Amino acid sequence: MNRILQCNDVSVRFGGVQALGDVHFDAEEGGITAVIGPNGAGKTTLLNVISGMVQQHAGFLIYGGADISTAPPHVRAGLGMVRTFQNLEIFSNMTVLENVMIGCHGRLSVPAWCSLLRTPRSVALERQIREEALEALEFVGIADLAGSTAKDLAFGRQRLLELARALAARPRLLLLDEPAAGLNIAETQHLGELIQRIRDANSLSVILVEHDMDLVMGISDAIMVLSFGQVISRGTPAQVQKDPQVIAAYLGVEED
Amino acid sequence: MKAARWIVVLLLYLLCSASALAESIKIGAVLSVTGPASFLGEPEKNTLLMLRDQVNSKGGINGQQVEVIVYDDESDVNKCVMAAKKLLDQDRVSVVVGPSISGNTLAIAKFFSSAQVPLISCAAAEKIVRPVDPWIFNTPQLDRHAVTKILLDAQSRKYSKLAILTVSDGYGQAGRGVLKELIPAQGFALVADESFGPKDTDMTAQLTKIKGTSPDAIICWGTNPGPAVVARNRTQLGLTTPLYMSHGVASNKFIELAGEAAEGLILPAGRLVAVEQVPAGHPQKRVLEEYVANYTKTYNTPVSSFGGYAHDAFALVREAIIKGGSAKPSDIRNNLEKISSFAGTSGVYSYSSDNHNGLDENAFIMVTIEKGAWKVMQ
Amino acid sequence: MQNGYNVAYRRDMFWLAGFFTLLMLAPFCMPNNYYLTILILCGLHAMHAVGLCLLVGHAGQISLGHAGFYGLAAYTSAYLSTTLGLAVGLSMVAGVVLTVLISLLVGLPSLKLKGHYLAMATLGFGIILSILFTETVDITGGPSGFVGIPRLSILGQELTTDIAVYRAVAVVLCLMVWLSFNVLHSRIGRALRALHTSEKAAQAMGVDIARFKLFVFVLSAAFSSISGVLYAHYLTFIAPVSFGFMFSVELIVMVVLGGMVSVPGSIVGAFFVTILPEFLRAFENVEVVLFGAILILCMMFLPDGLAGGWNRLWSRFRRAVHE
Amino acid sequence: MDSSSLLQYLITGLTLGSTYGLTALGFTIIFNTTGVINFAQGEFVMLGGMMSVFLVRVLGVTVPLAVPLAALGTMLTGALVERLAIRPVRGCPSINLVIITIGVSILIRGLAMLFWGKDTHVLEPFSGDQPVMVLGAAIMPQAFWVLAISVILLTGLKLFFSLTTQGKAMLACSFDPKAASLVGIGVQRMVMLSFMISALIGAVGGIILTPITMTSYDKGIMLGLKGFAACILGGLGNPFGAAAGGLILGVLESLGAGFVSSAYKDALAFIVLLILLFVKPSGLFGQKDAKRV
Repeated sequence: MNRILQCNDVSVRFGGVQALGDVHFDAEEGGITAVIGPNGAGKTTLLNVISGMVQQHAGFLIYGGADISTAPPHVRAGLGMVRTFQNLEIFSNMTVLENVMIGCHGRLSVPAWCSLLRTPRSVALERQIREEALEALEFVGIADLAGSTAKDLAFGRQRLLELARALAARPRLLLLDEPAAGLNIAETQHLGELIQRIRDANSLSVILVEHDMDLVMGISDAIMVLSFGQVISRGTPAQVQKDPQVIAAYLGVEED
Repeated sequence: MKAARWIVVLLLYLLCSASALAESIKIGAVLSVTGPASFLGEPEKNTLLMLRDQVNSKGGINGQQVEVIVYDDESDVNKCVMAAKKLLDQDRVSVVVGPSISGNTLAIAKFFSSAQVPLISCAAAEKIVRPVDPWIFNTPQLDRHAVTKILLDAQSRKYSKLAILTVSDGYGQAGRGVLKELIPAQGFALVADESFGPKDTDMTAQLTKIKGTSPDAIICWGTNPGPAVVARNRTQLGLTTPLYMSHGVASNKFIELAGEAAEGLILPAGRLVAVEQVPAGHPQKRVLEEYVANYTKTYNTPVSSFGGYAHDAFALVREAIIKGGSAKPSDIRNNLEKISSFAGTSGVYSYSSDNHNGLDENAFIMVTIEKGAWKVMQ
Repeated sequence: MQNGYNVAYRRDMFWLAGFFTLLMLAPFCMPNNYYLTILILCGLHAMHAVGLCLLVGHAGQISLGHAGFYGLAAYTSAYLSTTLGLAVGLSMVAGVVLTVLISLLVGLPSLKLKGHYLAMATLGFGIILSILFTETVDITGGPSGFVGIPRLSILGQELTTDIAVYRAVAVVLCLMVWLSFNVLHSRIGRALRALHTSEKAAQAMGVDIARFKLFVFVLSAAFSSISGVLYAHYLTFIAPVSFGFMFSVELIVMVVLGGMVSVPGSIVGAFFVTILPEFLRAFENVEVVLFGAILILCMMFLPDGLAGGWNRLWSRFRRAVHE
Repeated sequence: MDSSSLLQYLITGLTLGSTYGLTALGFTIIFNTTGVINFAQGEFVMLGGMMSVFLVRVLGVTVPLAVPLAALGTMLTGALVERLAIRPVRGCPSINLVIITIGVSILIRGLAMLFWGKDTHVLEPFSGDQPVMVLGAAIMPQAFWVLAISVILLTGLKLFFSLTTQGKAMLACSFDPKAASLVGIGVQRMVMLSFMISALIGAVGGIILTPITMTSYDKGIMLGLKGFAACILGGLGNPFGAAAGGLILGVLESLGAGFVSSAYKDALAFIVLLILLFVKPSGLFGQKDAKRV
């Protein structure tokens, strides 16, 4: 299989703290790759580096064959790399539909003067954006909420909204940052199915940062385990589950 | 929708104001009663209202009562323009006194020439009356006259190197222009040209810089409170270089603000600052005494030479109406130009078709400050 | 449902048509030029308010430097037409173009700053400009002002009457409102609202936030500069006091008073702030106190501005009708 | 340029800068508890000056008595402003609060104009105006007063924030008002306290500066502007940054007037400020993450 993303020797420091140290990380094309690890292991930092929100101090990133090490976030988004956020970053004052329409922003565009003068081209594009946004909403199953203000949605629905917004961007690589945080068991199960369905329907790749082990073990093709910024294990779910180092890191047992 | 409601209110407002007195002479005024130039506008407004009451209690001008409509422009150009339009288009006044400051006068001058209503400005800039616009007059002494007086004094003291320190507002700019023209023309060397902001509170840096050029005298051009700060800073720095001030500070307020630092400063001023020192036979003596007495009695505050500008404007208008027996704007204008040797508080006016200021440097006397009081220099 | 988005746009267009008609009819209710002058100034101020509504209300980027752009355009056009004798139309275009370029240069580094720091940077820039207007006496005429600017002319036709100027201002204002509605109902408007709420998420969705901030900054500066050239050639006199930082603050007051995110609201805010002092004129010295008090009370009782207050009133009225 | 001139410029700049620094200090304290820039801060400075002038000149109170009275009066005004204009709208977006403070500043300025007139007033220096000469540069005795009182104020603040319960509670509010209210701190009371403290600082500044800068009803505008600039220069939220920012701004202006051009001294100061912001987007001593408006 092809690798859609390669992270080589990525290091990040915050002040004196080494958040990531020489991390190698690959994501397979069409696969669901999970990153797990205890709190403070550097999972979200890794996601931030991949999406360009945090600049790595060392190392480089290859995405779809191109070096994107210094590309700003919106450029990476334009290349089909779209993320969600651990603490929900929805646009709370906009409607659900508008939120998802933002997802189309990078992909469906006209020059600014077209928007300014509202040329037929701009009007047609707006219609297309609208339709595609509705499709994405339907896909995650909240199309009936299109007209509501985003902040009025229940928490679980807001998670789905964020997913729909990411989908509207038609990503090649979807970065999910703890999508199950705050969801109940039923919702988490539904989410797991949804992620797989998304992957299959759009033939995209997923990088999943998650705490919920049932979800991770259930849907991942490959897993990498981080602890204190270091990779301590990688492999299939079955391999990782048996790794004594992983068990030690999670249970806090001293290594021999 | 909101706009519609405003229009209704506007219309109602208009109806109310339309029922004004008939048969009276309407004199409008746009003055800076508030804002940075309120030290000009307030005494001007007080003076106009006082004169109106005086004239009306004596039966008006030519038997007609006088109505004075004063608008405050808050020292702001836009408000001044709106006030001028209101006076011209809505109140339909026969003549307008003001504005208090030069910028505002220049901004509204053209409305008066096109409406053919005379404007008598209380601001001093030369641009107002040169070149002459048939409908625009002014009453204050020109900066040119003040500078000429100062330079004559400097010449008599054999000074050769002069430094100037001017405020960066309309008044200071006008003064600086004339100073930079006349100082070299009269054979002096201009060794330093510094300025300060109208709201600055410390001019030590400028004075220190001027000190480095060792001039024979410093000329400071501004209105309160800046020059008072200059005077104080000069004493504080131990600077003994003589300091000239402009007529912009010719008020008791300056002496109060500058305190002991005012001692020995020299400036040109209208005779209003030292009425009791004006010789008995002088043509201005009577009008000055009358104005000072009335103003202090009416308002219980000391008179200022700025109020005098409005006094003279009103007196000139009255004179023109009496002379021509008509209060029509065009007649007022024509008769203003015929006034000659008319004594006002700021000087003796002689208007003509090519002189709409009417004063010369004799309107100024040189004064100094001694023991906290004005003293006329011989 | 399918056309829900167009419905909102159509409603705004309907409002714009009504507003335009009102502006065109207003002079017939005006007994004299004084009221026309007020309306012209209102219109000129509303141009700033519309631009700032996009910049401050929608994109959430504060600017206290727009009085500087206003003045820069006014002085540039005045200098070119009066001192250098260029045609008025050409000078006006040059004034706007120069201001747009300068706003681009200013916006580039400034818009990286956030919140109060951005406010300070734009404020500082505005103050530097107003010092230049005051001190470069040879070019600007200094504090006592720039005199003798030729009157407004369009395609070589001089607008000699106030009513002609008024119509020109009204048309330009409505064009700006139209452009603003177009922007707000497009992907640009969405991107601006998005980056206002969360710059992080907007970036992650592919919004080039620096570019869109700059776009709306320059657009609002362009509106201000157009207002500036119209002002200079309407009044034929300009002075630095009109372009000081207090005017920038006043512009923000207009937008906030109007309800921040509503274009019609900002226009009403601009009209309100411009007309109010004229009404308070009768109170003389107390005027300033009243102005301050009205401003405080408005903000206390209409926290979402005049537009918000109007909406609440309207919906209460509708409910009353239904019952 | 000789060294005595340079020294004179520095002294002038520091005296001028302390006026900005004192205003900036007041800005900082209200900003820390409310997240709002109080546009009426300059008005507090003006009130301190005008009240003391009124007490001394009109009511004939002696200066040592007038100073605490004027400070108290301004503090009361600060409390009133918070109670009447700020508290009723708590929870509104901060831009609304900022506009309200603009309204308050217009109102206070207008009232001061009505009560005390439009004239400029001056107070006699506390200990004469015979300058002290140091290496050819003159220092006014009043400058020592200003310097000493500024240092006392700063130290007092420092002690207040680190030693008293009230001070610590206020500090807690500035870090996280929600958490502070959860642990039982009356956030409203802290906001009230912050208005009173910054009014007090402003008033004291206004009083001790009046002998140098004079005072009038519209003194607050310029001081507010420069104070805000000083705040930003030092980094918002840091009281010592604000004081330092004020001094730097003052020295910049004075050196600009001395060595470059007195006409462009303010422009020079602002250009330096802009360049600094572009290099260091949250001021000299500010935290990295700037708050939003």
